[in-house]
Amino acid sequence: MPSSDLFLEVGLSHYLVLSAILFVAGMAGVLLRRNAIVILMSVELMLNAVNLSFVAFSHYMGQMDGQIMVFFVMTIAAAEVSVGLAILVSIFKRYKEVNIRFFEHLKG
Amino acid sequence: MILSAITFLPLLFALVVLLWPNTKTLRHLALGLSIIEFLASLAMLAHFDSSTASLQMVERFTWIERFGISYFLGLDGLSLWLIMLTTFLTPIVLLGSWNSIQDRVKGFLVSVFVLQTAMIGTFLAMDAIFFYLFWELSLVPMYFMIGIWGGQRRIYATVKFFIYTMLGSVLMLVAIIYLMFMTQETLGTMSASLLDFYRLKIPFIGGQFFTLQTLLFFAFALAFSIKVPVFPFHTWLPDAHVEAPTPGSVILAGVMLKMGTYGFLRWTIPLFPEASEYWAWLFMTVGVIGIVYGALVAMVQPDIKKLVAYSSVSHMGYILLGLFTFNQFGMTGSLYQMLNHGVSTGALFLLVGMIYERTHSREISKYGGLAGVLPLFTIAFFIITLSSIAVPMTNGFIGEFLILLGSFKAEKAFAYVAVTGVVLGAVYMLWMFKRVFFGEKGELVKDEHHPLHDLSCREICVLVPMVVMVFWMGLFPNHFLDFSKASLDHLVADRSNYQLAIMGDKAEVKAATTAFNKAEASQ
Amino acid sequence: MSHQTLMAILILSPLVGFLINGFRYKKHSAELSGSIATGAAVISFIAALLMVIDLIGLPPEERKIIVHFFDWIAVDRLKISAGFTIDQISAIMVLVVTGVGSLIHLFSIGYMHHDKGVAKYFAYLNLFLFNMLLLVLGDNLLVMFVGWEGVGLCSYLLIGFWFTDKEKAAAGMKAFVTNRIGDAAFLLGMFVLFLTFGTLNFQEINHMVPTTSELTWLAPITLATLFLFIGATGKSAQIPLYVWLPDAMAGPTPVSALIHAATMVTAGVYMIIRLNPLFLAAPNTMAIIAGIGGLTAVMAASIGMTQWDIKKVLAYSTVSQLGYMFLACGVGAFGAALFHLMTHAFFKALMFLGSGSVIHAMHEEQDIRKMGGLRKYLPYTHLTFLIGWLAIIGVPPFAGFFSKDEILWQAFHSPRGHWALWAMGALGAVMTAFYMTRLMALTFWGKSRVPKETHPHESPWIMLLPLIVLAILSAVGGWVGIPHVISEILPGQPGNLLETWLEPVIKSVPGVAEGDPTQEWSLMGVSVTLAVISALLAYHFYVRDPSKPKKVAESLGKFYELVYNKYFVDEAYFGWIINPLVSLSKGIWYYIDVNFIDKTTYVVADLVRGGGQFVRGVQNGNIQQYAMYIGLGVVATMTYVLMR
Amino acid sequence: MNFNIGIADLIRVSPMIVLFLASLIPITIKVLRGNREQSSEATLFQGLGGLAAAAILQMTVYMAVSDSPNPMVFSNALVIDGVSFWVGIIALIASAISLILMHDNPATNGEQFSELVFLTLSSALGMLILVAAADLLVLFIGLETMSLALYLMIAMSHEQKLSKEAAFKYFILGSFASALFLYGVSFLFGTVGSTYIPEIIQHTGQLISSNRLFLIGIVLVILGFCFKVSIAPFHAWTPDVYQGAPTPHAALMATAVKAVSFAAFLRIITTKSLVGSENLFTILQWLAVLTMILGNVAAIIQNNFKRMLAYSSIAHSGYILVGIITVGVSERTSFGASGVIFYLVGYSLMTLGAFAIVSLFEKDENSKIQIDDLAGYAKRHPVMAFCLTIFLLSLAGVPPTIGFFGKFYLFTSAIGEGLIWLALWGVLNSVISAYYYLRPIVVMYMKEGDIEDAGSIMNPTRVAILVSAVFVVLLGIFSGPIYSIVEKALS
Repeated sequence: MPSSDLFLEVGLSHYLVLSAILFVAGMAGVLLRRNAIVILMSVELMLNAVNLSFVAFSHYMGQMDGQIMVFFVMTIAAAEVSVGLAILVSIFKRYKEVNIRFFEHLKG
Repeated sequence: MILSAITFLPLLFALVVLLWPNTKTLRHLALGLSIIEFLASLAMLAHFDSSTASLQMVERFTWIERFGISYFLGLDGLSLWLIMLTTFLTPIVLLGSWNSIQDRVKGFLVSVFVLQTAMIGTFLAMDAIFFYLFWELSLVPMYFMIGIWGGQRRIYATVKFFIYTMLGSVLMLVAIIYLMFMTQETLGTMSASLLDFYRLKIPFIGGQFFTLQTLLFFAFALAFSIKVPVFPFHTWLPDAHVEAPTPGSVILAGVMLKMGTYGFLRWTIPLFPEASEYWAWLFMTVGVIGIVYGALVAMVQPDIKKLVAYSSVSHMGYILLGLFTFNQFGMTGSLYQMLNHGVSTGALFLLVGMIYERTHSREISKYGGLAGVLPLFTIAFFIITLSSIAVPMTNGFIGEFLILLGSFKAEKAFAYVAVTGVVLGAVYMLWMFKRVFFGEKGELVKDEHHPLHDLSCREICVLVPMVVMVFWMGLFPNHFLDFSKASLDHLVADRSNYQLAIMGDKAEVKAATTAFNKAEASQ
Repeated sequence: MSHQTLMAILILSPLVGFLINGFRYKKHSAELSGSIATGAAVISFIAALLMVIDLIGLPPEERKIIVHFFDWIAVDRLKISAGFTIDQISAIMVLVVTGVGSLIHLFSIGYMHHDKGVAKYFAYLNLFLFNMLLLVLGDNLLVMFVGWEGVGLCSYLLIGFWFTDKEKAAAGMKAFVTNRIGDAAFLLGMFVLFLTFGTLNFQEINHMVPTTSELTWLAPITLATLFLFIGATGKSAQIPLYVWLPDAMAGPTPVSALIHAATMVTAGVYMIIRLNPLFLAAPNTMAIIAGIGGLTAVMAASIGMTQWDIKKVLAYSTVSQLGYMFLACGVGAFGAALFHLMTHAFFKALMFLGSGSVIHAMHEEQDIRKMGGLRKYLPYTHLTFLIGWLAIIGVPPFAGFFSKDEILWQAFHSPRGHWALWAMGALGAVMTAFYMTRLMALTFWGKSRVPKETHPHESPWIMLLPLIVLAILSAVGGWVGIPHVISEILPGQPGNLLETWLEPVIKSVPGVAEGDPTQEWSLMGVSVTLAVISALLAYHFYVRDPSKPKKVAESLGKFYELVYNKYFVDEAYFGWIINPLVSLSKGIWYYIDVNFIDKTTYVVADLVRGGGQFVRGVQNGNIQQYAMYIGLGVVATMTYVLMR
Repeated sequence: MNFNIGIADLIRVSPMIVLFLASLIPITIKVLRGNREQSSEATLFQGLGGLAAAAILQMTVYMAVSDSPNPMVFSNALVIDGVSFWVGIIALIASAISLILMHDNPATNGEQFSELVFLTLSSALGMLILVAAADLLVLFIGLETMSLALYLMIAMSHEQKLSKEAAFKYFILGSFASALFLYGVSFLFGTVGSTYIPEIIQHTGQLISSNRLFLIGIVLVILGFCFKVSIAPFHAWTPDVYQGAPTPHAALMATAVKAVSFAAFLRIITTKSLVGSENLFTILQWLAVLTMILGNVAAIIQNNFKRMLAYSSIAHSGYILVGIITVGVSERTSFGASGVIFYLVGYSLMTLGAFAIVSLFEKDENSKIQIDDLAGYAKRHPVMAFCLTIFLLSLAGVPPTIGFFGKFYLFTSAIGEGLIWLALWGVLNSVISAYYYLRPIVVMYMKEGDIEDAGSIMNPTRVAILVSAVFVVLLGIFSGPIYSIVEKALS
């Protein structure tokens, strides 16, 4: 495959690379951001990257399974977010703080 | 049935003691039960057939079928006396600790009985995993005994004891498992039976460390060496002994150390004949080092109990030396010395405990002139001292003489060094004896507010059996050795291809006797 | 009575005595305890006598009574029975042991009368006798060894009898440990013998000894005999292990007489005589034995000349006399050694008991500088002591003369002998005469230097009786071994009785020639003359001119100091062996046990702990850090897996 | 595909259905009572009843299905086999015991106990799905059901500070790991074309060495499991969460959650699948060793009892990973796998016991139990102290307890496959572990103190502890038959 195709024709690998970039971006967010809510969002970003990769695979394999999986993942992600936010809210009530550097009482 | 009874009766007794409602009669009950156990072991002795080297009174049931592990108890001349020693010492220990253990008596008695089961099981189990089970189980009650009823640094001592011993034994476990797989390869089915292990031909290449037999040999030997303890693994011993309460020391020195030497005799040497032969120099060397080193260090101890503990190191060095001579004298001597050490060192610890009960000190320098105050105690201590330094007519002499003779026959150089132990043994024991019993009265002895009392009736009852054994074993060793002769003969003669038959099992008897006859003929 | 029963009575009677007295250890009655103990000893003596009479009844070649009680040890080829033999050698020995032993028991009743531990004392004494009998009668080396260690043990107990005195307890321990060194060598000797001959039985070994002599040093028989000899130096107080004997005088005096003069210390000599064919096969060992014996004889005698303690003088004298016996053994004169052993037992026991009597009279004073002129207070003691003195300095016809002369003659004449050995013996004899005369002079003769508050008194009859009996024996005991040169000129003399008696069991040195009577006479004359001159000199020094010794000592200067301080041997042993050993032990305990082995385990433990601390530091509570570990873990794993 | 959902399928999943329905009972009652708690005993009984019913049904279904040629449910979504049965039972029992602890623990029993029961049973439902899942997606759903319920349970504790932090940490890291796991699943899907596990395994042998994407996928999936079972370096959440969570929840996490995660792990790693990638095989071994060492050395210096148990549970994960690796390289799957299952049984029992004792000590929701606090316990409560001793010795692997036999089977299979060095590391680590397991024993028996536990004389926790202790010993001594049954079930 000539190298020009890389730019002209959008294929599976493009989607995969994009999903990888998104995933890494999400990971970076988890690793680097201090705000708990942003971290939560970064996790969601990672899950969405996964979704993208599912969809891409599904599409290029001509199979519907992957698309269905995305629904599941989205549902679960939603549940996760709700749980996460619930926890965050209860934490915020207690600490008045969402900076994760504040939660380092358990260690050692 | 009789072996199961001997092994598990104490466990039952432990339960009885646990459930016994009356705390006042607890000690009497325990003493009675331990005497019952002793009588049971006498019945076992009466049933013993000393004419054969085969396993007797065998009980064998499948336990864990998948791995060929069985409930396998068997008795022969190698284990007989060690079991007798265990059952003999237990009532004595209980009687000896009548007053010294005041706190949590029930727990203590339960520990003693559980420990007894574990020790007897170790000597009787003929299945590797079954053996290992008892071997490890024995740590627990002893751990509690030292840890709960011990002295100042008891926790340090007991944890050290536990960890050291466990460290040794886990490698043995790996080796056992490996051997089990070897049985699967050669015999078709997996088996943990010692008799099947004996059938294995384990590849050995002299001169290389990383050969199978050598590695397995060392895995077993390490476990036993730590238990014995062999120099340089001995440092747990003085700590454990010093901190342990008297009964703990007695059992530890009297029986538990023998588990190590018994392990060599039963497992290491016959299982790995070539490796044992090849590395014999190493074990004879550490044995000899143990003899001299233990004696020298014992000499300068300020604490009587520590002195006795180091003397144990020295004595166990003799036993190790004897085991690796691979001749009749050395091995017989070692087996005998195991019993001797059990009696004499056990008695020494009892005696030290008695004096400790009176003065609450074990520092040699605080004593002096005891002989004038406690004549009976002095006599008892002196007799046991004689046994410890192997004066003829006492038991110690027979063992030491045979071991030295055996080592002289096997390798003269070791005997030349080991014989210095004869002198050094006298030096450290008598020097201690002199400082404690002779001379002017020491600060503890002349304290007028607390006049010391000579041995009570109970203490006399504790010591008399020991003293009787000292002379009985010294004057009539054949009464004891005749029972073990066949087994030892078999081990020495047929060591390179050691097989053990089960008495009454026809096919096995035949196989073993042909092997035996062959060895006889070649000799 | 069968021999079995007699033997049992002979051996067990003292044991029974021991047990009886042992169980009444708190009792104070010297009469009762002493009677029990003495009775036991006497019963033994009678039983021994009966057996010896039976023995005499047998034809010379078959003179052997073997009694076998039970199998003691039976392991493989090692078959040791509790068997006992009375033959020509042990017959003499057993009579000496039980006979002299009985007398000393008797003496002890008087001597220990006021001691509180009298029952204990007699128990020990009986126990000693029992062990000595095992030693003497045992028909194999191992049974002998039982007695051998047993007498050492009793010696320990009796030396430290007054245990409240630290010095005395220490002396006991010194004796035991020194003996133990010898015993360890004895064990090695037994091992060599067993591996060579496959047996430890005396008869069998002596039968199996090859007729040819071994010439190399490491040959089995030479090695075995050397080890056994080292054992003997321990028990019989020879160089280099003699140091315990002078200290052993801390024990009660009768004990010194019994154990440290008459019986136990001669065990080494006895053992060599018992194994004479074996030793004969090892000429190298023999040479060493002779050399050590001669050297000890001279050295101990020289120390004896300078000591002030009455018992110490006798102790060194004993060492010196034992040297003679070894000298005799070394030159192959086993008969002479046994002869001297016997006569020495008589006169040295006599002198020790005599000194006991003196000490008793002087209220436990042992320093001869505080005595003098005791002759008038202690007439009987003096008289008996005088006989002992004559015997030891070798004045004919007292016992010592014959035996010592025999030894000197053999040292010169035997093929294994040498003029130098004779010279050493003669020098020893001269010194013996000197210090013994000195002892007599300072104690009994001259002016009294007794402190005013002391009132010496003669001992009771119970103590005098043994003295008298022993004095008679010292006087006439030598007549059983009159040398040929003398017996030839005496009419109606049966010749050398002892030599005839011992003939079947003592092997003679190969190549021994008939002695030249003229030579023998002249040597005899020389030694006796020299001894008499020396004795007269001592008399002059200490009775006539008491200021002289000091001057002589001063003129000798450093040399006198050296001898007076016993050549500093004790100090050397302490400084060079014992103290370094103790320091070494402390060192290895501290450096190897505590600081190396334990520390190593601590290092491992610290390592584990350090690892724990590290993990604790890593586990810092920060979620992002944790997520980072996960991320890093994923990346690392992925990299490694994809790398392949 | 044929989506025929028959009555048979419904029967086969009846344990889950029952569990789901049962989980609703207490909370429904609470709603019906006007948001007032009924008595906590009643709630507890309802919860336990649900778990018991599920367990009975599980057993019945297993009996009925185990011989049938097609053990699949819902057209290959779930599978009923030995692993799902045994681990499911472990999970149910562990949940039941945890429920008992929750009832007795001040941090969990109170206002919202009904909700807690609901969550616990939901979590158990997730576990049942997880162990039975034959499809990665179903597996993921089970995993999330279980985890989400747990996050909430932890956050619901009456203890206000640490538990919130623990829940938060667990949640963030759990989601993070879920994302990683799911990402891996997507790759597997992309390369194999299906998320059906047997199909993936079928392709493994060929794809693992030829397709990098597949390799990345499988590694991510495996590491996702490693997170759940706290294999170092993915373990970091474990100590914090176990310590911060109320003790009953910690018990649940340390036992049931770990057991089901390992069971799911087992499904991925089966016959010879790892042999294709030597490096994966190697690195897993190193992870196992690292986990054992890290868990043990860190446990040695802990003072907080729960934290010590948390590190010890990490170390145990290391041991079990040895078993998992053995399965991966073995031709006889059932041999190693039954070792793992047996170990899980034993480990769950003894860890539950240990946590139960800790829970017994907690007087109020803010209690922090240090090891040194146990001083003198043996004098006050000899029976309880003795039970704890049994649990700890079992954890240390002293015979004849189940802990010893668990290790024995695990290491035996490892040695059988030639992984001797792993076995050596394992046994050496158990020596290190003995040191810290002995510490509470030392404190209880050998030091003076007057601690009093919070429980009444005969409360359910005590009963649970006693029963566990008895089983720890009995199952140890009679481990042979059980092992054989497990092995038979797996083959």
